[in-house]
Amino acid sequence: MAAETSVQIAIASDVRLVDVVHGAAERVAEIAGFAEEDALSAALAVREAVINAVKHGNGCDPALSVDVVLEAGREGFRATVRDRGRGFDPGAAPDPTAEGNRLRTHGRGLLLIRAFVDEVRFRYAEGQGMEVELIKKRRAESAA
Amino acid sequence: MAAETSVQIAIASDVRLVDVVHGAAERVAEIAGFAEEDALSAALAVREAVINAVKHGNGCDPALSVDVVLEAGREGFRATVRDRGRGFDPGAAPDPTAEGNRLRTHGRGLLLIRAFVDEVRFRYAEGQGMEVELIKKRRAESAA
Amino acid sequence: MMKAGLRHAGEVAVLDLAGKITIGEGDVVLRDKVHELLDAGKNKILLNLQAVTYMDSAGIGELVACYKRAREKGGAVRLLNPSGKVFDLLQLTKLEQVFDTFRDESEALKSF
Amino acid sequence: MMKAGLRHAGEVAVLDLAGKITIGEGDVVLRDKVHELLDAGKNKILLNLQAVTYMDSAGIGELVACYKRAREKGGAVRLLNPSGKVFDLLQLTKLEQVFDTFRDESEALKSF
Ligand SMILES: Nc1ncnc2c1ncn2[C@@H]1O[C@H](COP(=O)(O)OP(=O)(O)O)[C@@H](O)[C@H]1O
Ligand SMILES: Nc1ncnc2c1ncn2[C@@H]1O[C@H](COP(=O)(O)OP(=O)(O)O)[C@@H](O)[C@H]1O
Repeated sequence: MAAETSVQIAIASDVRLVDVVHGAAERVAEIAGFAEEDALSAALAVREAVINAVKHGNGCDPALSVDVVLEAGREGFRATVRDRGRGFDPGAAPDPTAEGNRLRTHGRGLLLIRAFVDEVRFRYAEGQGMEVELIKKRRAESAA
Repeated sequence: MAAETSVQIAIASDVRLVDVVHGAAERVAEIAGFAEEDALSAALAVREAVINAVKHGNGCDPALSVDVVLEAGREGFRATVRDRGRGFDPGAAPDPTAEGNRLRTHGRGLLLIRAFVDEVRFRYAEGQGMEVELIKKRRAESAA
Repeated sequence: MMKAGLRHAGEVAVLDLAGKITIGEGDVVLRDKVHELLDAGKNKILLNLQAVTYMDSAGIGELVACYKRAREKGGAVRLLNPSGKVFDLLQLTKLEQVFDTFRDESEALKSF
Repeated sequence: MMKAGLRHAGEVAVLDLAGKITIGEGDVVLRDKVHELLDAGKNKILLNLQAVTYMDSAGIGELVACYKRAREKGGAVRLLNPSGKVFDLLQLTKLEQVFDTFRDESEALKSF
């Protein structure tokens, strides 16, 4: 995706800063041409990826940053969220919508990420951390 | 100022991205302990510095970034805004509140910056660009 | 920041929530308010979600935690008027099949 | 995004502005709306700022540009109910000494 405009954000691993990335993602998705509701969807997906990076990736260690790139392009919105952690297997997480799991108080982040954007890719770079890539495509007419 | 928490943002020189930095600055100022109105003041000062960096510093060239650091510390809020431009003499700008200047449609950014934070420093680093540093201090009681 | 206004309708405590139920803010407010109510013996709780704009996974998790806590005390947490993103999120997570959810306040109050 | 609603009170066009008047968005809306009015021969314009939360230097500059454009056409732009940050900004820039500003709409309408 050719970025028309982009923002890079590095936050300390502090949950109070999740809103900063959320707000930025919402704005960049708007610039990418998404209406309010879809821009919120994109921002919520980024938000969950950032929460995971802060908590699970960086263990809330304020000395470790979470690095985010947000891009608006003609085809849509793209985000990458990178932590400094040891990575994980996204396929191994239990399905929070399964009947026995619905009363769990955690485990819904990946579900939200997958629901609110069109493409999700997880990459782990040895010694560098986990990177999650999110893409939300613009459709000619329909709203996602 | 010892930063308790911090955010780094790099935006392409695109006025549509000014809101991203504004929103982030407002949030970081809140984390630094400022109430809504003062957090908005801090964000407006940062906003004006970013607009100047985008327009005057980088000439709206989307290939040039504006680099922002936002910090919340025990003493208050600190921001630096850096462009890739040739710098300028902040003392040379005419006073927009002088009677003959009040109907000008430009020239109020520096006034707003100085009004909304406690300390403003301009630094020019040869070959690197202009850096504006803004500090807003927390007061024990009074609201600024 | 999320706001939470409290009303009492007979035995039922109605919490009118406004804003977002998100990590470190709204979820904390929700937890504290429901804790207070349960500690005071008020275990029939109706959460009015009408003015809630969105939740994140932490907020949703806290909603479930409140549900379970009330049930342990022999009470119930029910939902009024989830809309927009909040409605979508309850569907997506299949929590609409867990929570009794109402569109009409008087009906909701009668259900307890 | 800034919203701008248009009402007519006799000869005076009242623009009810809501949101923020900022670079690349609110300032553009303001410019376009005032241009439209002036082009239609409506040069007595009251800007209701009650619901405007803030302006930046670009928004303030556009306010001044509108003032000058209306004056060139033999008309006037006046202000109703600037509050909070918007009031502070008009003071700070000394534009309160340029704009006729009113707290009461009927008084503002009579002034034209
Ligand atoms: N960035 C990450 N680094 C390490 N582990 C992660 C990361 N993101 C997710 N995980 C793992 O995947 C699990 C499921 O994540 P998620 O669906 O977001 O739910 P939750 O965060 O509430 O547990 C987490 O519990 C964690 O073990
Ligand atoms: N970052 C910058 N780089 C170069 N010149 C600048 C910068 N910031 C401000 N200036 C100069 O200072 C002048 C006054 O700035 P300001 O008060 O913000 O008003 P305005 O931007 O509306 O002209 C500008 O016109 C410009 O010449």
